[in-house]
Formats: sequence, structure tokens, C-alpha cells
Amino acid sequence: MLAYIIRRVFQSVLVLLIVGLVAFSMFAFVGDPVDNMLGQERTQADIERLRQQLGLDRPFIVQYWRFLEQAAQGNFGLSYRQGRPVAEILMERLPATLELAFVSGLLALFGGIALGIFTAIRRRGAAANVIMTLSLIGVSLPTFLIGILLIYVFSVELGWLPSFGRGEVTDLGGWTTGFLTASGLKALILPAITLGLYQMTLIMRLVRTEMLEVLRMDYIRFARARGIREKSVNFRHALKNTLVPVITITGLQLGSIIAFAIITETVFQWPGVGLLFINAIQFVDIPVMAAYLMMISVMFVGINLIVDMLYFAIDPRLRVDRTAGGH
Amino acid sequence: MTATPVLSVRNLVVEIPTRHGVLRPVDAVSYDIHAGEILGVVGESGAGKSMTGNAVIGLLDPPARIVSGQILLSGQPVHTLRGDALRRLRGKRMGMIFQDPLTSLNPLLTVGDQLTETILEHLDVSPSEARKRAIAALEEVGIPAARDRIDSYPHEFSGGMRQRVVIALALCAEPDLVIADEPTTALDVSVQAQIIALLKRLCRDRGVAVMLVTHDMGVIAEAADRVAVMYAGRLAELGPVREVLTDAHHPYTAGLMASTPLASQGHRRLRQIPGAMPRLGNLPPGCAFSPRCDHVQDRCRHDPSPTLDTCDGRAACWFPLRSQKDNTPEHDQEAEA
Amino acid sequence: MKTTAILTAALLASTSIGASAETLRWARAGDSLTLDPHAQNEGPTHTLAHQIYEPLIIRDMTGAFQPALATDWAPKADDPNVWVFNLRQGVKYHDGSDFTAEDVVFSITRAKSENSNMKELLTSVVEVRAVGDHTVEFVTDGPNPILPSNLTNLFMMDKGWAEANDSVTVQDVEGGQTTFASTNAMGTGAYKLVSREPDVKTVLTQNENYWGKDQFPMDVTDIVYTPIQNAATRVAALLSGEVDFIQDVPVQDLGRVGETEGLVVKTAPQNRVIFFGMNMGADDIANDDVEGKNPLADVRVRKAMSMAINRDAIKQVVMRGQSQPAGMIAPPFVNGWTAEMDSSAKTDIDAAKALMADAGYADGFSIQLDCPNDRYINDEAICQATVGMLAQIGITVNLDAKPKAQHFPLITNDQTDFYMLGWGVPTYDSEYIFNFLVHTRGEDRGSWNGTGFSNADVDAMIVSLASETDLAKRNETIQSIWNVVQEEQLYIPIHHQVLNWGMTSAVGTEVSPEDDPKFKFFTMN
Amino acid sequence: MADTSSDIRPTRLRRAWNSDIAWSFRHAPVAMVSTLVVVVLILGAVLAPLVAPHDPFNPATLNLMNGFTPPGVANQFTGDFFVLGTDDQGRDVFSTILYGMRISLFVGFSAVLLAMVLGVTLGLLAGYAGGWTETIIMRIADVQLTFPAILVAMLIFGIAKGITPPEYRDQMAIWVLILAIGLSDWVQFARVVRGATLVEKNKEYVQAARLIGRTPFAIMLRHILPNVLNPVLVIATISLALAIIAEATLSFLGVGAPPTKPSLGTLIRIGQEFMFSGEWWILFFPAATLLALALSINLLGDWLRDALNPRLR
Repeated sequence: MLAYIIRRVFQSVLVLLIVGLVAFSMFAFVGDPVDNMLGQERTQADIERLRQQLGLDRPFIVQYWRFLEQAAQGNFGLSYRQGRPVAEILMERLPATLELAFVSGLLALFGGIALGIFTAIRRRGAAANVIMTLSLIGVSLPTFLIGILLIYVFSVELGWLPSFGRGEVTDLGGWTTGFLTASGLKALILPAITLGLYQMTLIMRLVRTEMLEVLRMDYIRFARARGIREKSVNFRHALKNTLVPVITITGLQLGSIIAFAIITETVFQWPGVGLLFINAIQFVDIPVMAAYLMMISVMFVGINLIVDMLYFAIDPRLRVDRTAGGH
Repeated sequence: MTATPVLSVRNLVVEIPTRHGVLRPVDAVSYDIHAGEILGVVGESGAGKSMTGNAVIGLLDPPARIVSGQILLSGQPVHTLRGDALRRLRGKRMGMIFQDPLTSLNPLLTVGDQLTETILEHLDVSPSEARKRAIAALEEVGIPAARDRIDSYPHEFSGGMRQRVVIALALCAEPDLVIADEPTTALDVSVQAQIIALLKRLCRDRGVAVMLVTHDMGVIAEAADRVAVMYAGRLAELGPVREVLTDAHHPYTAGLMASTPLASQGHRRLRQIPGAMPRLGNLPPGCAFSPRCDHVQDRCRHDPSPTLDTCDGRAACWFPLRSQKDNTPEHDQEAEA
Repeated sequence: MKTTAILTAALLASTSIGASAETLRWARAGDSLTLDPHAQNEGPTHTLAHQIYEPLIIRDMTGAFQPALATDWAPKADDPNVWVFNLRQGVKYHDGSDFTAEDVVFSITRAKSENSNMKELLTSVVEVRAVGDHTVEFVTDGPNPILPSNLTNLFMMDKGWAEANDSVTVQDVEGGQTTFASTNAMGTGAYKLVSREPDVKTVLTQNENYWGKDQFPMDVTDIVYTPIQNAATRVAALLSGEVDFIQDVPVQDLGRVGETEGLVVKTAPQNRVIFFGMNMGADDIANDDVEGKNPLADVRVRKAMSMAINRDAIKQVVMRGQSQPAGMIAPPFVNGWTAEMDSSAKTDIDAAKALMADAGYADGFSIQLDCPNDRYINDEAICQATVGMLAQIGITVNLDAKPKAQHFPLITNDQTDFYMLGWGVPTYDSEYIFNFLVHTRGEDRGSWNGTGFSNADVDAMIVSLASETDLAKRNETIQSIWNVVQEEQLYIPIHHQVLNWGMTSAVGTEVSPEDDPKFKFFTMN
Repeated sequence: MADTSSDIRPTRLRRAWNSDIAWSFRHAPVAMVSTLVVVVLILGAVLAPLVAPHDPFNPATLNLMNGFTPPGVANQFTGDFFVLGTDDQGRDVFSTILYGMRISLFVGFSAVLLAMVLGVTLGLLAGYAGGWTETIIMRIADVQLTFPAILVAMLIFGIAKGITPPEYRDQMAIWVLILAIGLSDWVQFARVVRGATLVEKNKEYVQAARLIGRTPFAIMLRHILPNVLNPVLVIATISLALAIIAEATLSFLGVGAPPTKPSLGTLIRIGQEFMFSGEWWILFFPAATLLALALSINLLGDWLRDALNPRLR
């Protein structure tokens, strides 16, 4: 088990290095950052000076190595746009994204599993079919359109919910949270629905298929033959077996929520790292883009690791190598 | 055998509506099983053996459903019960043993959990009492060191051991009737014998009525008190095992016996029944066995095959084989030439 | 959603910011890049700085000069190279320290330093010296008649505060060093900084001992500034009453905002003209299908292209009436602008086709048009319309629209032949236009001249403007330069942008041509 | 699969007609309706030049004064009539939807094809070979997962813009979209196929094939592939819908199809800018079309998965 973890961690570091290299090499093509940093009246001399200062004129490998060296110490350099340390900006903006991802992840997970089970158990029911079709609508419309329609209905027409921003946030020393204020929670609702809806649909369909498979297994028939109540057949016996494969894919699914946040944050002006990344691309703010990518890959690799661990925890069959080989 | 039978099935008919027409996997089947008695139900696969068992315990997969006939459990009608009423009987009054031990136990719950859960469902005992009974059940089915094996997971048992756990589970709520659906098919021969011996012992000690469904005549000969032979959803022959095996009245039973290498039969050439059992979708007119029967007469091809009691009470055949001794296999020789 | 009991208890405890007398919730597309007054020379950054810091002279909401930290100013009687500024007495910084001539000298020197983006505006200033506590003298390298107009965005920092918080030098991005001044501010302005989360929210409150407390309306007591990038969301915020004032209402939503009860739209011409540039200088251009010669070098082709563009259609459909067709690349209130030149652009497809035939391109040619898609109002839509119009005279245009970060380098590095550009004139004088767009591309002038136009006489005239003190003669030179520009059809002017501010009816203000609201002038009723 | 000579061709057709799948198709109204919708939309897209009243991609035919004409009402300036109205550039919304769908469908199909081919091959390889190849492929998948489709598209766009000569830029945009969406989609195919291959690999029929000396390549193609096709087919339908939507999202971020040749997604992006200003039809009709297309493809995918999965019937 331990060896397995070490091997996975080593592979993860490898992944990070590759991500860094790929990300860094791509930035050269995305545009010229220098132009944005200098005002209308700059001269060619200014451009040269700044390029030289930013080290953009040095060979690519040197730039990359210097970037890695600094990144290791948590110093991702200064944002060309804001002139502030990238690490500081990321830490400031991360709570917003994580809280949004957490709430929409919760919505997607519990909503997805609950609806998945319901549509599996009441497979022939009219309600199940309606839910299935409605859920497809969630997957059939682009996220940004869903977001704007929600704003149109709930903010402009009904005026119940705020259309942008994160509302009042309380600073808990380094971590700003929107959970403790009424406006913070209200501001979370629409973006969480927009971001979570798509994932919820995928998880629901996954749970439904998996549950239908499990419900046909012999041990379920045997449980029913033993007169076990339908409720505990579904939830104690079937659900546990359904969740094992679901965990892996859901783990990755939730990972992509953070990536999907880019669009939701742009539509709702949600001050998270997704919006920061979009601004960075428009402004060709390379340090922020590089730091964002590294952070995302660390998160992804971390999630992959956790999901694998979860696998061991849930499925006893995999734990056989740990117990001293039962006779 | 005057006591009321634990299980009595009267003219049970099960139908499945499909796009090719309505199929009848179980067609007017009647039989009784008394306490402490093992009724073997044998026949080729698809003959409706398992379907009968599922109908009795009420686990028919839709769209299959009971159309007519009665199922009485110790005199109490069961076929009319639905939902919770039926559920409460399962496990408590009738248990079921499945074929493949690998897939019959929930892989993620310990053996102990699955046992105590069933016990607590039906008997109002305290959890600690339930655990004690679970251990007792495991010991009764011959699991060594049951006390410390109760908390292990199904995958930590061998195939044979797992089938013993399945049996323990089926009996832990002390049912009167047990339907064993091909309990030995998935096991290798040596383990089969142990499981059969276990079933016989439990049936005798506990006075449980057992319906043993199998396609293996050897298991029937070994374990069953009485045997029912099924063909294409109908009961071909029913009677005490000694008589049916040695002196089959129905040509199909005779053919079956001729094609089974029983140790007791000594050395003789095996004979094969020509053709194959018809699919329920296109049954031949008249007796379903007519196309393969070497004693077929015109009547067999026209009239629907008789039920047991309409003919000699032993075989559903217009021309049951008389029990003359000379009716030995040599007689069939020339038919073969 | 997933609120548990504990959370709801917490909700009751917290209250949002008490709605004090008059809080103005202000939103626009972009945020200020930094609070360091001299680090960036860019719209949103100056607008925020104007609330906290003050320059010597400011432009009020109509664009007219108004004394700020300087009460009066004039060139020195005996020496034309020196400007004398008398400073306002008794002005205090937010932390109570006095505003003196020393602060002015410090601020100007800081603005001229290496990393400051404001130094181009002060190229002509050789030295600044304090004469006593409340008088300052600027020495320029030759008489500079328009120096005051270069100072309207040069903010005065407090020398003591800067030294105490080691913000003496402007922020050096590469040095990896971030100055205290980029995230904090100490000015003399009408408002003080309360809190700032870049790109998220900035909160200002009124400076109680502001020197101009009773000279300006000062109705707005608190300002909450939140950037909202997505246009639809920005309009939704105004419509749903979450913000009181937004600066860039998309033209298509003006109708809706205007009709909504309780909301009002105010428009005014902006100090920005939009035009197309053409690479006429090169002998053969890369992005076209004409080998061996450059169609754009022929003035007849350029005039034909200008005549093919239906500016009224663009105004009517693309801009929804929110623009003024232009005939020259100078906004109306700039010195050197004439109504006659500005209305000289005519649309005449047949004449254009005739000109194309004369020039030998009867069956037209194909060329690439580079446009920004996130800089000017409906920039991409205007380019798409132009593609349609030029197609009618046989010119097939491949449109390449991209973010401004990728578009502008093409112009400054001479990598585009046909491009859209917009130009504002902070100095309100044609010299500024000629320096960047007409003068031959050289060391310190012509950096935005993508046309390849190079005319020695014109260059000489442009340079002479910098030191010509006789205004009448100076204007005459300006006119002759404009005649060359118009004759040569260096550029194809499209229109002057119009600013659209959306606000609740309670808010009272003019629309400033520089698109920079100064909230001390705002009235709230 | 023995090949049948031509004389019994009709029976194969007959057999196909009343095969279980065809039977359940005829009895699933949802499947039939969604197939009808998909067929109609695809036909509309393919026959766009014949069906569409105007050619929205030819700038010469556009008249800017036609901009923002409401549906079914003649334009006040030019008197032209447009059944579904016009967009901000005076393009007839109906024709642009048809032409736009061409691009969206083309991008969708090609992207899914690329993702499927890439994903299935790598999945088969990873599942069958195991060991180092499997680790490498799976780690590449991890790297790939780090890059959301949007990001991949933006970065590829940057590169492609840098290196293609201007006149090919329009076509290039389409291929870049296909590359970007395809590249970010192959991971799910690879994962499913690898999982299925691992299961099939130690089944008897595979060992038997190996015993009789079939090359690994033949085993993978002839034996394992047919058995993993079911899940792949289902994922293909679902990701086709997602690819079309991804294209729309990318154009929302300004990286999609070129402005002069808008795809369905670009139309929706343009439409959403006019949502509050009253020109609802620029957004409504394209969004409704995209919804109908994506919904039908998804419903078809759902039905296909249930029909193909014998045990679920």
C-alpha cells in the first residue's frame, strides 16, 4: 500500500513537470504581454527595456527553469497586470472558487445520487422519465446560457437573487467565506446551480446505470428471498455496491468542476481563480496563467490520489493484500 | 403422510407476455412437499424448474406473472399475497438457496452482518442474541472456527464454504420450506457431495420441506425422496425416487435415465434422446415430447398431453410405459436400428 | 441550498454595511490596475486615482480646466521656458500632513522616473523647483504652450508618506518588488480608501476635511466600486437595482435601460475617434492576393474604400444611433478639428467602383483586416459590417478579430496592413495625434503610425508645433498638416464614439468626454 | 462473421428489420421522435445552400440596414422580409442557423471521431499491454484532464494563429476547434475502453485466440474491440452533443468559429448580447435549435444504451 502511494506521488510530480512545460511553452504564442503593460505613449525603447527586464528575451529553457526554480519556493513572480505577487493573488481568489466548487459539488453529488437512485428504482415511473428528460436539458444547453437565463429570471425579472459578485464576505484570517452572511449565501445560489447542474446530470445518469446493474445481481435476489425490507435492499445492499465504481468517476467529475468554473465565474463576475485566469489570458499575464495551471494540476493529481485511496477504503476485496491472507 | 403438506401447488400456471406471443414456462403444475421431505425437480434447462421455484417464493421477474392455480404454504394460500404480506413470509416461512455462491453474497457486507440482518428481520431477538444465533447457524452448516470467521467478508471463503454460508442464511430464520435452485451446479464434485449430505441432514433434523431443483440426475438419486420430472413447462412424471428412476412410466423419464451414467446401473451403452426440447414459443401440437418420443402414437400428436391424474397418476402420457420388467433397454434396441 | 441550522443562526448576527446617507454603487467593465498613481497611464486606473489623489489642474465633468491643487498658473514673464504654479494654501493629506511644494517636486520627479508610464507626458520638462512653500516652477526644454494640459492626470503624492512606506520609486514589476503604494493610497482627494480587493471590490468614503468640501456638491458619501466584465451581467445588475451607476451600457441595451422606470441613460461624445489604418508605404504587402504591388499605395484605392463604407448604416444599425460619423481622425473638441473636414466623408458605391477601375483593380483584390474584439464599442461588429461593405466594390476581406493584447502589438510592430484603431487626445490638441499617427515611425515619435507614411516636410512641421509659442501661426501649421492627411486619405475615419452612462434617476451628473466620473461633482437626490 | 453471398441479402435485411433492436426502436416513441429531429436538422444543414433563402456567409449579399429585423415583419428601411428575423449584421437568422449548424455538426462529428479513434486505440493499448505502456498512457490522461477543453482550445488557437498564413485562417479556425475539442475528449473513451479491455483480456476466448497464435494486434481488433463497442457507442452519442455545446462555449469566450462564418454556438453568443435589449429572436431560435439537436442526440444515446444492453431490456 505504502509503495503504491510513493509510486503514485512520483508519477504525480512527473505529471506536474509535464504540465508546467506544456503550459509554459504555449504561452509564447498567446500574445505579447509587454504591450499591455505600457501605455499609449510608449516608445520602442521602452518595449525593449521591459522585455529584457521580464527576461522574455532569454532562451526558452532558461525562462522555464527559472520559473520552476521560483515555483518550488512558492514564488510565482509578479502578475504583469496587477503588479502583485501571483501567490498572494491566488490565495486571495482561491476561497471564492473553492466555496463555489464545494457547494456545486455538493449539489451535483447529492442531487445526482438521489435522482440516480430514484430513477433507477422507479425505472418505469412517469416521474423518472420526466426527470431524465429534464436532466438532459441541463446537459444540452451551454453553461453560459443557463447562467444568463437564471440571471434574467431570478435577478432582473423576479429580483430575488443577486446577479453578480459574492455578496458580503467575512474574513476569517486568510480565508474569506460567503457562508456566514445572508447576501453571501444568496449570491452562491445561482452560480452553484449553473456550475453544478451539468455535473449533477452526469452523476445521476452514472448512478442510474450502475444501480440498474447492481439490482439485477444474485445477492439482491437472495436478500429479497430472505424477506429483507425493500428499503434496506435498495439502500444498504444495492447502494453500497453502486457507489464503488461511482466514486472514481465522481472524483474526476468534481475535479473538472474547478476547470468548468471558468465560464460560470465569467458570467457571474465571481471573484475566483477562473475569472482571474480569463483576465490573465486576455492580458497575456503569463505568471498568473502558469501559476493557475500548476495549481489546477496539483488539485487534479491530488483528487486522483484521494479517489484511489477511497477505492481501497470502500471495497474490502482490494484490502485482501493487507490482512494476512485469510485462510 | 396425512399431515397437511408444507407446500402444495395446484394447477399453477405462469405466463410471460412477449412480442412473439404469450409463453407458459409453467403449465398446470401440481405437487406437494411434506415436512422433512426432499422433492427433486429435474428437467433440461428451460423446462420451467426454476420458474416454479420463483413463483412459489414470489420472486417472478416482471413481466412473468402467476395466471392461475394455487400455492398453499401449510394450508395458507400464498399466491394471492402481494407486497409486504408476501415479503414477511420470505425468509421466515420459506427460504431460498441460489446456484452460484460467488454472486449470492453481498461482497461489501461481512457474513455476520448478512446473517444478523436476516435474523433481526424476522425474529424479535436482541442484536447480541442474533449474533449468537448467527454463529450457531454457521457452526450448524459446518463452518470451522465460526466465532472468529463471522466478521470476515464473503471473498475470504472458498466456494464450498460460501455455499454453506448461503445455506446458513437461508435457514437462519427457521423457515418451513427451502427452495434450493441448483445448489450444487457451480461446485466441483467433491464439494457437491458434502453440500448434499448437509442438506439432507438439516432437512431431517429440522423437519424442513425442501424443493431441490437440479438438472443432475445423480443429485436426485442421492438426495431426493420423491422426484418430479418437468418437460417444456409441464409435469411429465412424479413419484417416489426409487420407482421413477428404476421404472420410469414416461418415455422422457426413461430416455433421461438411459442417458445418465449412474453408478448403480452398471455398464451399459448410454443412449441419447434425439432432437432437443422445443422452445416455449413454438410448442408442437399435442404432447410436447411427441416429436422425440419413440413410443409416439397418433393420439400423442393431436390431443394435448394429459395431466398426471387423468392418466395413471404417475406419468402425463397417454401410453405410459407399463412397469413390466422386460421393459429394459434391450427392448429399445431394435427401435434404434 | 445546503444551509444547516448553525449557519442560519450566524446569518442573523451579521448585518451588511449600514446604508449611510448616500452610498453610490458604481460598476464598469474593467478595474483599476494599481493604486500607484504613476505606474499606469490607463483609463480605469486614472478614474479611481482621481477620487483619492489630486493633480495640480483637473478637467471638470465638461472637460474644461479647473484649478485643483494649483490655484493659478502662467508662463514666467521673463523666461518663456518656465511655467509658474501657485499652490492652494491649507490643503492637508488624509493623514493630516500638509501639502507643500516639496510634495509637487517629489511627485513630478517620481512620475519622470524609469518605471513610470507617465514620463512620456513630461518629456519636455527638464526641471521642477520649489520656490517657497506654495509656488512651483517647471522648466521646459523650450517654450511649451500646452504643458498644463499634460498635467491633468499627474497626481500629487505625499513625500513623507512615500518615504515612510518605501514607495519612493514607482513599482518595478520585474524586480519582484511590490510597493506599498500599489495597494494603499494617501492623497488629498475628496475620498479616502476604506478597502480594496483588486478585480473584486473597492470601497471609498468621504474625506471630512477635504479642502473643497463646500465648493463641490459632495452628495456622494460612500462609493462601492465593483468591476463586472460580462456586459449582460452588468446590465442585469443595473436593471435589478444592485448597482446605481454603470459606465459602459452596451448600445443595444440603451433602450431597455432608458425605458425602465427609475433608471436614466445619459450620453455625450467621447474623446475617442475610431478609424481604419492602411499600410500605404510598403511596396508589396503580405496579407493580400496582389503580387508585385501594393493596392493600398494608390490613393484612389484608399479613397474608394473610404467611399464604400456607409457610416450612417453603421451608426443606425451597429451603434443604434450612439455614434457621430467622422471625416477626420480628431475628436470634435480638439484644437485643429474643423466641422467641414469632419463631415467630408461621403458614401458613393458607384464613384468608388469607378475609382477602383481607374486604379486598375476593376475586379478588386483580397486583403486581411485586423480588429480588436474587446477594446472599442462594438469593434468586431463594425469590422464585420465593413467586410460586407467593401465586398460590394470587389474587395474580399478576411477578418481576423482578436483580444486587444494580441491586436495592438501588430500595429506597433508593423505586422498589419489594414487595421482598426481608436485614438483619444488627452491634451485636446492635434499635435498629440500627429506625434503618434502621422510622424514617420522613429525613436520617440510615430510609434503608432502603421501606415508607413513618411514625409520629411510634414515631420518638420509636426516637430515645430512643440515649441511654437505664436498660437495663431501654430494653428496654421496644424491646418496644413491636416490638409495633407485628408488629401492622402492616410486613414479611413469611421465615427466618434459616444459615451453611454446608465444610472438610477437619483444620480445627477454630466457625462465627461474622458469617460472618467469624478464623484465629488455628483449630486444625489 | 462468415460473409453471406448476395442471394440471401434480403433475409439479412429482414433479419435486421425484426431484430430486437429494431423492434424496440419501433416501440420507443422517444427514440423515433429524436431520430426524426436529428435527421431533419442534419438534412437541413447538409442541404443548406438549397434550402436557405440567403447565403449568410457571403458578405457581399449582406445589407447592414437589414440588421435587427423582427421575425415575420418586413424591414422598415429595406422592406426585406425574413421568416425568423435578422441578427446584428443583417444576416437572415434562419439561413445562418442552417449554415451555422453545418459548422457545428461538422466540428461535433469530427471532434468525436478524433476523440474516439485516439481514445479507443490508447485505451486498447493501455488495457491490453498493461505495465509501463498503461502507466504512461494513464498519466498522459491525467495531464490531459488538467487542461479543461476551454484552455486547450485557447492555447491551440494561439499557436495556430501564430503559424498559419492569413487567408487560411478561417478554415484553420474550424480545424483548431476540432483538434481542441477532440483532444480534450479522448480521455473518457480511453478510460472506458481500458476498463473493458482489462475485463475481456483474461476471458477464455482471448486466451484461446492467443493460444492459436493470433498477433496481439489482431486479438485487440478482432476480439476485444467488438466487445467494448457498446459503451464506446453510447459515450460517442453523449459526447457528440457535448462537443457541439463545447463549440458554443468556446465562441462565448471569443475563441470559436470566425465572426464572418458564425457557427450555431457563435450565433448564441451574439444572441446573448441582445437578450435584455429586446431582440429576443437572435438568441431564441439558435438556442432552441441547439437544444433540440443536443436533446435528441442525448435521448437517442440513452435509448441506444438501454437497447444495446441486453440485460436491461
